[in-house]
Formats: sequence, C-alpha cells, structure tokens
Amino acid sequence: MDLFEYQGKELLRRFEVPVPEGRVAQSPEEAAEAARFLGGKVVVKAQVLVGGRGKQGGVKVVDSPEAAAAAAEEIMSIDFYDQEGYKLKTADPASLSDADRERLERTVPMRAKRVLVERAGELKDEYYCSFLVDRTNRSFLGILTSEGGMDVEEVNERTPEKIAKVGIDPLLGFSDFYGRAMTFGGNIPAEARKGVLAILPKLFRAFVELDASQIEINPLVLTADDKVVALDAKVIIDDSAAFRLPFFDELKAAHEVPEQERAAKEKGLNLIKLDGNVGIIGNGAGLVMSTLDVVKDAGGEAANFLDVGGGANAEVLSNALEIITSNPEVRSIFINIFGGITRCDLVAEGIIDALNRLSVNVPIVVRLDGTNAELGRKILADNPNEMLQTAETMLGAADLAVKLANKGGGN
Amino acid sequence: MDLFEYQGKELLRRFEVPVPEGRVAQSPEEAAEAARFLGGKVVVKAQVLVGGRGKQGGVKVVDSPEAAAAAAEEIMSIDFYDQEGYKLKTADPASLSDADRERLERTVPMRAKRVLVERAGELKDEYYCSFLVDRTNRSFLGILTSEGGMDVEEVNERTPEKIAKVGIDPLLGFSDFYGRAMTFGGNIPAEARKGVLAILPKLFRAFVELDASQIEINPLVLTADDKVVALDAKVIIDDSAAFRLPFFDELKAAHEVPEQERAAKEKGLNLIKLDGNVGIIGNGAGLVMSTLDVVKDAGGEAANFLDVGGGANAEVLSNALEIITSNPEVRSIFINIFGGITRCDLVAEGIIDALNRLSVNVPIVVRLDGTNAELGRKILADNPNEMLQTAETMLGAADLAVKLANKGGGN
Amino acid sequence: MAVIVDERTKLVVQGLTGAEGTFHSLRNRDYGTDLVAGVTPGKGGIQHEGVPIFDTVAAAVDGTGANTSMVFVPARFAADAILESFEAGIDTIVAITEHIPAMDMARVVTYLRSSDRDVTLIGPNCPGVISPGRANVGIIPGEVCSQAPGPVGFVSRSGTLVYQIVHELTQLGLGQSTCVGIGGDPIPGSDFIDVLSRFRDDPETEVVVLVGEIGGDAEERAAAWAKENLGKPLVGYFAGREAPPGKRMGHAGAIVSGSQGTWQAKADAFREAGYPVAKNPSEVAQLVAGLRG
Amino acid sequence: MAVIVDERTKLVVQGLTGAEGTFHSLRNRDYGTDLVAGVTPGKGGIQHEGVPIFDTVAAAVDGTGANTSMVFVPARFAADAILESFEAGIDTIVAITEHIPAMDMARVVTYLRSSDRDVTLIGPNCPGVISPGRANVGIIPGEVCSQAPGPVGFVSRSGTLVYQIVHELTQLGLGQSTCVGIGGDPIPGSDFIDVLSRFRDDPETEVVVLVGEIGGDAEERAAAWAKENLGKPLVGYFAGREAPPGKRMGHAGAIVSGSQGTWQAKADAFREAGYPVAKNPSEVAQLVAGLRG
Repeated sequence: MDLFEYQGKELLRRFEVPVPEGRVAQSPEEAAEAARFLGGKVVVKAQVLVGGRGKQGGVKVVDSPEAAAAAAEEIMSIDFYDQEGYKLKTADPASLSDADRERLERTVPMRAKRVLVERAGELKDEYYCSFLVDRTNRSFLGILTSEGGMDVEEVNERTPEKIAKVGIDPLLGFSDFYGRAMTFGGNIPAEARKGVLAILPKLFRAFVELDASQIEINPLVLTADDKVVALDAKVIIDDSAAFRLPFFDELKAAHEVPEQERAAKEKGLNLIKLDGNVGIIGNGAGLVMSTLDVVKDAGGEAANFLDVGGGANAEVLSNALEIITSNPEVRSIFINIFGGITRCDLVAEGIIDALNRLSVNVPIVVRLDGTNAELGRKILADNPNEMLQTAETMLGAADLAVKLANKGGGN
Repeated sequence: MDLFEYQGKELLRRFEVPVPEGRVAQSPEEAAEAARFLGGKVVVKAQVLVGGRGKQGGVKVVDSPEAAAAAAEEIMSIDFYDQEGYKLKTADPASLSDADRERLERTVPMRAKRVLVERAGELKDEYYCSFLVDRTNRSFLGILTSEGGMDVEEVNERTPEKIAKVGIDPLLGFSDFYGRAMTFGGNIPAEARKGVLAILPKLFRAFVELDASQIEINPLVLTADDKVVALDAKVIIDDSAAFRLPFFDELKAAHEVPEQERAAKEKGLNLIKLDGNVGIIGNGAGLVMSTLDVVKDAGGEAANFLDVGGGANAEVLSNALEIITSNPEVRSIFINIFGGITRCDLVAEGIIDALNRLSVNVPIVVRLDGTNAELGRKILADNPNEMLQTAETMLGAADLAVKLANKGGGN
Repeated sequence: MAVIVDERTKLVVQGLTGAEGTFHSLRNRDYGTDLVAGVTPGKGGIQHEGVPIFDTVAAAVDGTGANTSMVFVPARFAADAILESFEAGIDTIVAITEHIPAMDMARVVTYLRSSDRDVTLIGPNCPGVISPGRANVGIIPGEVCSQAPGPVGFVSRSGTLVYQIVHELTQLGLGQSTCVGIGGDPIPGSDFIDVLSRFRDDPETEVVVLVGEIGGDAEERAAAWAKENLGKPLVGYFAGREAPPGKRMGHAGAIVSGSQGTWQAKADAFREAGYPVAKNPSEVAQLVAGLRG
Repeated sequence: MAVIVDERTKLVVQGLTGAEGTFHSLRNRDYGTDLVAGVTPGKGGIQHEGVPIFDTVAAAVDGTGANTSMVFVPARFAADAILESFEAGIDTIVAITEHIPAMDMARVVTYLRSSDRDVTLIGPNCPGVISPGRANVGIIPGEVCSQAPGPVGFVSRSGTLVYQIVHELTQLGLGQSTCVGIGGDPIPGSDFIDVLSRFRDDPETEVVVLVGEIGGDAEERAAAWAKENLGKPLVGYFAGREAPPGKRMGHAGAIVSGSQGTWQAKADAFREAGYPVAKNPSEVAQLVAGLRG
C-alpha cells in the first residue's frame, strides 16, 4: 500500500523522525482552520499518489488562513497525472507517437481529496534519502545524497558517484557505520552531518518496524536553524505484513478505489480496471498479464485485469463474471483458465451458475485447460447458451473474443 | 552484576514474563504487611546471592501475616553459605581435608537483608529453563528440561539427552522454531507446552534487552490452574552494558559490598577482600591472580585482590596504598607492577606520595619491571623509607613479602 | 540428473496435516515422490494418510532421513518454518506459501546465504519444482509435463504460466529436465540466475526457457549472466507487455536497478545477449522447437 | 612468516586522534609497523602526527591500501567500529577497547564468522599482537620481546601476564615468532584454538606457550584440540590457582561447559594431553628452555 504523505509522516513521527508540524484537511474550511492553528506562513500540499505534484501546481505557500483555503480549493480541483502522463500531457501534441497519444487518452487523472497544511520555514539545503527492500541483492539498501530534489534520477545517471548506496544486512540491522557510509558517501555537508546521522537510524527502524518496502524522504532538508527535517515522505507498506500492523486497515480506508475494484476486493478478487472493451478473467497474475498481451496482439483492448487466483471455484467464477458484466464498456468476455489447483469443472459450473443468475448479454469465450479440463468442457457443452462459446487454445480464444467485441453488441 | 531474585523478577515482569505476585520486605514488619496485602498462604524467601538457600532454611511457606513476620525474622538471622561452603559446613568435620577445613574457615557467611513475600500456590510440575551467553560457542544458548529443580546438574551428567540445549543465533534472534526445539527437546509435557512456548520468546527478549549474560528460571512451574510461571529468577547483568541500562545503578545500590571494596570502587579500583595478611597491588587481573599464586607458594596468604588496571598513575597507586593499609589484618604489602601502558616512574611517585601522606607502618615490597622500570627504581632509591624494600623478581618479591608478614609487626 | 528434486528426494512436508497440505502432498506422492514425513507440532507420533507425523523437522530428519522439505504452513509461520528446515539440516526447501512479509524473507534469505552449507530455497509464493518422471515437489500438475525426462530446463516467476507454457512444450514433444517456479515475491529464495546456474551444470538440460514478468530487473540480470555463463540456448518470454504502467512512488527503485522494468527493457536485454524472445506462450514452444530443429 | 601481523601489515587506527590512540599508534610506528592511516569521522583530510586521517575506514582503505585495523574507540562505539573495518575489507582487526558489552560482541563475532572472507579479529579487551622484529599492533611493549624473530609462539588471555612471561622468555634467550593477547572477554574474536591453529601452520613457530586463567573451559578445549591437531610442544600456565572461588549463580554455566573452570581442571586437561603446566611465570620460561634442550 502506497501511503499518502500525511499518513507516512504520522507514522514517522512515532519513530521520532522530525517532520514539520502540520494538519490534514479535507476541505478549504479545514485548510483555513489548520493554517489558523499553525499561524504564520504555511504550505498547502495535495495529498495525491503521483510523482511531481509540485510541477502540476499541487504545492502552494501562503501566509493567511484565507489564502490557505483558496489554495486548498484550487489544489483539490487539479487533475493530477503521474509523471509519465504529465510528460505526455505537456508535450507538443504533434510530437507524440500514436502509442503515446493512445496512452494519454487512456490515462485517468487523479484528484486530491485532502491537503496537508504544514508550517513553512526557510531551508538551507535539500538532500535525498531512502531505505528500501533491494530486490536485486535480496537485501536492504540505504540511499543518501546531498544532490536532493526531484531530479535525483538524473543525478544517478550522470554522476552516480554522488549518490551513496549502502547495502544494509537485514540480520545485522542498522549499525552506525552504515550511517557514516551514507553520510560521508553522500557528501552531506558538515553542518548537516550530525542531524543526518541522528535521523538515519530512526528512519531505518521505521522502515523495518512498519514493514515498509520503501521509505523515501525527498527532500530531506536542513532548515535555517540547522535542523534536519523530513519535508516529504513516500512510504510503501508491504501488504503481506498487514496481519501484524495494527494501523494498516485504518490507513487503507483513506484510499479511494474505483467502485468496480472495491466490489471485486470485497469478493476476494484482484481486479484492476482498464479502458478497453474485452473483459478478462484468468487464474494467476502471469497468465492474466499474458492474456492481456494476446488480446492486444489480436487487435483488442482489455477492459480489466482480473485474477481469480490459485484455487478458484464455482462461486469465485460466478462472482467474477458478475463484476465484469457490471462494466457497461465490456463488449465480450474472455475466460482463460489453466487448471492446476483450480479445477476446470468447478470453473465451468461457476460460469453456468452466473449465466443462470445474471442476464448476461455479451458473448463469453471460454478456454479451459489443465486439471479436469475435459469435464469442464463437457459441463459447458451440456448447458448450451447463446452467449457462450469455447475455444481450444489461448490464441484462438483471444482472436474470437476480440472479433466479438469489435462486432459490437453489448448491454 | 548478579541480581537478587526480587530484582530479576521485577525486570522480567516488564517483558510480560509471568511471575508470582509478591512484595519485597526489609523487616519482619514489612513482611507481615506484605503477607496481609497478598492474603492467604504466602512464601517468604531470603534475598541472598547463594545457591541452595532452600536447603539452608531460606524459604518458608506460612499462612498468616504473623507467621510471615516470624519467618522473615528467622530467615534474616540465618548465616548463608554458598553451595561449596554449605557442603563443607554440613559435612562430618573428620572427613574434611586440611585444605577444605582451611577453606571453610575462610568462608564468610552472608545474611539476607531482605525477604521476598509471594503468594503461594499449588504446583503441578517443575521445569528448568535458562538463556545465556555461551562462551564455548561464542553465541547464545537456550536450555530447557522437564527435569527441573535443584539437581539439574546431576541430570545433565547422568542423562544429558533429557536436557535440550539449543544454540540461538545472535543475529537471527529468537525465531519460534528455537522454542519448539527447546520445548519438544526438553520433554515438556503437552499440558504445559503452550505456556512454555509463550514464555520463551519473552525470556529471550528480556535476556537480550537487559544485556543479561544469564537468565535462569529454576523452577519454571506449571501451576494447579495450568499456568506457566517463573517461580525463581537468577539474572546476571553484563556490567559493561551499564551505560545503556537506565536501571543499572539503582539495582546496584541494593548490593552491599564490604566497606573496603566500596572505598576502592569509589576510587576506580577493583578490590576483592580476602582473609590473609599480605596486601597485594598489581596491574592487570592476570598478573594479580598470578601474584596471589606465588604468595601462596611462598607460604603466605593474600589479604586482598587489587588490580590498579592498565593505565595506573601516581594518584591511583597512592589511593591503592591508602586502601590496603586501612585493613588492620595486613602485615606486609607486595606491589607487583609490570609496566606496559603503566609507567613505572609514575608508580614509584605514587608510592612515595602515599608514604609521605599516610603513616604507613607495614613493610612494603616493590617489584617494578617494564616501561620506565629503571627510572622508577631510581625514584624509590632516591626516597629511602624504612618501610620500603625493592626486589628484582616477582618470585623474590613474594618470598620477601611473605617473610615480612610472618615476622609480625603491623599497625 | 535433473536439478533440485529427483529420485533421491526424500520429502518432509511442513503443514502436511492441513487440507491443502494433505491434498498436494498426496498428489506429489502419487506422482512418485518419496514422501517420508510430515511435521505438525503437537501431532508427533500419529500417522496421517500413511505418512508418519513428527513434532519438529529435526525429529523427522532423524527418523526418516528426509533431505527436502515443502512448506505449506500459513504465511505468518512460514519464515520460521523455512528456518526450522534449514537448521534441521534440510538442503532443499520448497516454500509454496504466499504472502510472507518481505522483511521476514530478507532475514531468512540472508541467514541461509550466510551459512557454509549449500542450501537451495525455492519460493516462497511459488508452484514448486517438478523433474518429470522423477519427482514432483509442489503444486505443478504432473500432467502438463512430459512423461519422461527431456532436454528443456524451465524456470518461471509466474505460477500459471508454468502450466501454460510447459503444457505447450509437452504438446510439441519437448520434454523437460526440470521445471522450476521461483515465485514472484520481492525476495525469492532462488532467483533466475540461481536456477540458470543449475541448468548450466546439468548435462541433461540442452536448452532453457525463462518466463518472466514486467517489473524489477531480474530478467535483465539473468540475460547478462547467461550471456557470460550459461553456454546453452535460452528462450525468453515476459508477461505484461500490454499491462498498464504501474504507479511508481518516488525514485528509489529506479536508482537501484537502473532499469524501468518494462517489457521492452527485458526484451532488449535478451536480444542484446543473443536470445530470442517469444511474443506469446505458444511461440515459446515454437522457438524451442526451432532451436532443436 | 609470523602470524596475524608482519612486514606486510599496513595499519589503520580507528580512534587514532584520541590521546591513547595517538600514544600507542606512534609507539607501534616507532617499533616499525607500517602505520598508514587514522580514522576519525569528521576529521577526514587532516594529518595527525604525520598520519593521514580519513572519515571512514573504507576511505582509508581506498586511499592507503590498509589491510589491518586497530580499534581504540570507546566501548560503546567499538563494536560498530569493528564492523566498519570488516565491511571496508580489512582482514585483520585488533580491538584493544575494553568493556564492550557481550551482546554486541556476540553479534559482531557471529557476523564475521558468517562471512565467506577469512577475517581475523583479535580482542576486544586485549593488548594486541606483536611479531618481534616485524610489526607491533597494540599495546604490548616491544622491549619485553626478543629483538629478532624466534621459535616461541605465545598466546594469552591475560594482558599483563603477556608482558611478564614474554619478558621471562626473552631473558632466557627464547625469542618469539608472534605474541598474541586474545583478551579475557566472554566472547573473544579469536580464542586459543584459533591462534593455536595459526601457530600450527607457521613453520617458524616450534613451541607454543598458552597462558590462561581460571574460569570457563577455553583452556580445556585448547588442550583437547592441541593434542589432536597442534603437532608442536605446548607449555601451559594458568593464573588464579589460589584465587578465591567465585560466587556462582545457578546451574547454567556448568550445564554448558561441563567443567567447573578451576585451575585443577585446566591443569589436568593439559597434563592428560601430555603438556607440562608451569607453577609460576618464571617456570614457563624454564619449561620452554627445557623443551628446547
């Protein structure tokens, strides 16, 4: 789970990481109240999970409660794009390739439902700091550089020697020499050294105890009064650790998800909404991704990503079909199952159940293989339905589903 | 630092280790009050750092406040011996060797200044459990056996397979499989298994976070209502970790030390009082122990163990002499210095200073070697004093010091 | 030969007495795997479906000579179970359990790698390992594989794509030496390179199939390693070419890997190393067949 | 040859700029040790008594090729300093600092032992290592040793007894190959056996002196190991024969070691292994002289 800045900072505060004093606001009125409480100059920041929100107008410094309310109102009406999308949106339209144009069209902007109002102060310097699970080395990594700010990736490409990347042994934990390696290696200037050396073990402890897969502080700042403070926080929590994180569900509740995804989640299904018209149901993330690919190759566009998981049964399949058909964009459905733990006979039963239960009026193409595939195909054959077709192979099924979608029809 | 039972249990409670409800009492009146507060049957236990206090009458079960007061009064008047001493004391005097008889004579019994009054309950079973720093493997060790009680060392000799000894990786920490290896390996019966499995990680956490070199629970008991409780606690804290243990000094204050040892400690000297008449000053624990040995070989008995440490200077030596001469038993003093960091010229200056400052009326034999030894000897020669003699070698110095002590004299 | 599991495999299953554990353990036994023990603390001494149950893995190893374990316990107990197998002297551990926290796996993998012993951990969150005709440890349906050992070494991050693509290989008559699902978790016990190096050393394996996914840089590193070290033909396939780009929080990931983890980056890495990349699962089998020409 | 330190030693001192650090580092340099760097975080770039100072050990290694470190920092920072040296690639670490908590050392020693590298840690709470005529790393006064290398390998748990007994050896003309003070802490970086095995492999060392103390079972284990592995004469001396028996809390210690750690137990172990035990420091030298005929 990606945390909003205000959530990440709330957690970091528990580990005594210095963060600016601030309050989260859900309306312009609340923003004004927060500004009044904090007094003086404040910064109003969009709480939205995109990179580069500053460039998109999502961060404003104001010096009165009224101005804070106005800033909040403005910020909450901005259409935010992720960095890729923002680059496309602001590029010269003539320079875009067809693929880019298409991608831009498909990109759904986000709104900030909250702003974080924080006391603003003078800064002397900005650094970049992060701790993360390092997949490459199957270990932990601490990153620190005095070349902070948004362009740290560019720094990494041009002058990687300016960025300290220090592997941290997960069993040893954070011994202070790691902090010195980061601080001296990242060229942190002398005046900030003590503050940085003090903050690093706290950040690392937060990283471990929050089961974070990443904590990124960008920028980590040196204030005019020589304090080192985390001015932003991008925290990602490992969903698998939710069972031992008492705060997990509460933080999760603040995240909005599209209605269809929410309904799917409630039924234990992993759905991501997309913008095409071929509904996809498959078992296993890899197979579903592969299904998206072959649908694209056949000239179609997937309407969703829906993984029914490893042990899908009749009920799961029936639920999945119910959710997919609730999307009015869907023109055909491709059910692609390779049974392992999943038994194809149960999948077939689920399909029949859904067809009986719901008034499905888009064509469904089913491809069954693996455990009990014969039996599953027989069940489908024994329950003929005009909306139902089967295919022998994954590629054949994709072709058929795309053809049917492009033919039109639908609900 | 060896903790009293009540201190160890107080600390273990912070780690949610179940211990009996109890109060410490410094007088019979306080014991009665504690018994009144607890109500019903209570056990009154001597707080004294010896093994086998039970055999020596140090543990009494009573069922009224009055009886608790009487028990406390009796317990606080017992002369407690350590296990070795108790064995000698209770043996047939005729069966003792000369060395044993001599050792018995030299053994100073201890008194309990406090009793612990605890609620008494019915027990179904007793086990033995400990965690310790394992010098042999330079690691941690967890020990557990259903064969609890005082004779666990015998069990270890006769049937070592009944005792689970599980090495615990100091970096990995306590993963639950260690607990299962201890519990199943130690033959803990099924009814106690859950309670034991729950207590082990807590004990281990206490072991690590208290910087203990040992936590021994003997017995760990299964109560009549099927709870697993630490009925006793022998906790040893690593003195080197005192700087990070906020409770260290407070607990230390409860430990009585002989006046001379206390005075030495205040001056930063490591002194242990012994029962002979040759005062010993040396630098380095090994050299001082070796000095005790050669004094004994020369037919003498050391009056103390005093290590002035690695970087002894004039002031340290002067203080050391002051403390040694405050012991009226001392008949001669042997100063044995091999200078490494310690400079012999400073040692000599310290001796001269002490002789000028104090009225020393026992003979002092000085042996200097190593760094600046020539210079040191010259300083002594330049400041003649009738109480002062020098010797070329350690063995020669020992002979001389013993001869002088046996000749009598003294203050 | 084959790698990781074979005729010498003596399997103990942690969590065998659970419903899932029982189902898959017995399927493995039916396939021919030498299933010697199960471990469920507190149930030591019983027999379950003809399999002796022990309280600890150490007791199972003592009692049966088990050398391979399969972990089927719930996620919150699984890291500990892996460590228990390791400490009991097990050399091959296959962890099926999904949703083990990455923090736990970072510690487990570090611990295993720091030992002097040569221990193989496959998974977690993986379908397991099958050496056709020899042994099956995990949940890969034996029916998708060749009946007899063959020349293709197969390794995949994705579970169901193992079934799909191995099935396609089998249908084209391309038998497998061993099929390994390494799982898609951030901290896998074995990564592509670990398994590729086993295939390199296995004389039966003549060609290798690697099935990846978008995200991370495991495929890119595998290509670079293989070019220098594998010495055998390699065919790649990566799911997710058309998947929507994931939201990305901050810069840390890119600073570390230097790769964006896209399909294109992975395909480029393979092609630059001289390895063909299949467009879809069926093409994998066709490319292998072509190489075997 | 010699062991642990010699002419190839390039020394970096952690905590060189402190008073004690400066004093002993310069003494080591005066002895002939190749002192190449000091480390004091925040002082990188200065020269101190002609020694270049770096912020980190890694920077010192980069800048000077240091291969040996001496740790002179206060106890609460010392475990971290040892780890820093290790991670910077230093292969020989001599930790003089005393009073490092045993918990810290247990973690440090476990970490070092779990690495693939062959790293030697001597100490903590030790006087260091001297190879007469070659290099001195620590606080052992060079004057007590022979001027030229000799045939006696010397290892001791006690500090000042190193001085005393090596001095007696030197006075009898018995030169030393290397003298090692391993320190008396509960968790030493190297124990007797570690050092004995170095002496076994050192062709210059013809006879070994082991100086122990009462308590623990390190001497007993050393005797058992030496009997099977050393292949050279060994003389033992143990301080504390007449020391008052320490108070003993509980049973744990005895259950672990099976030894009471008394002088008698240690002497018996040596004698049973066929090694003479000296009654006092002077007798050590006499016994060695006797062995050398």
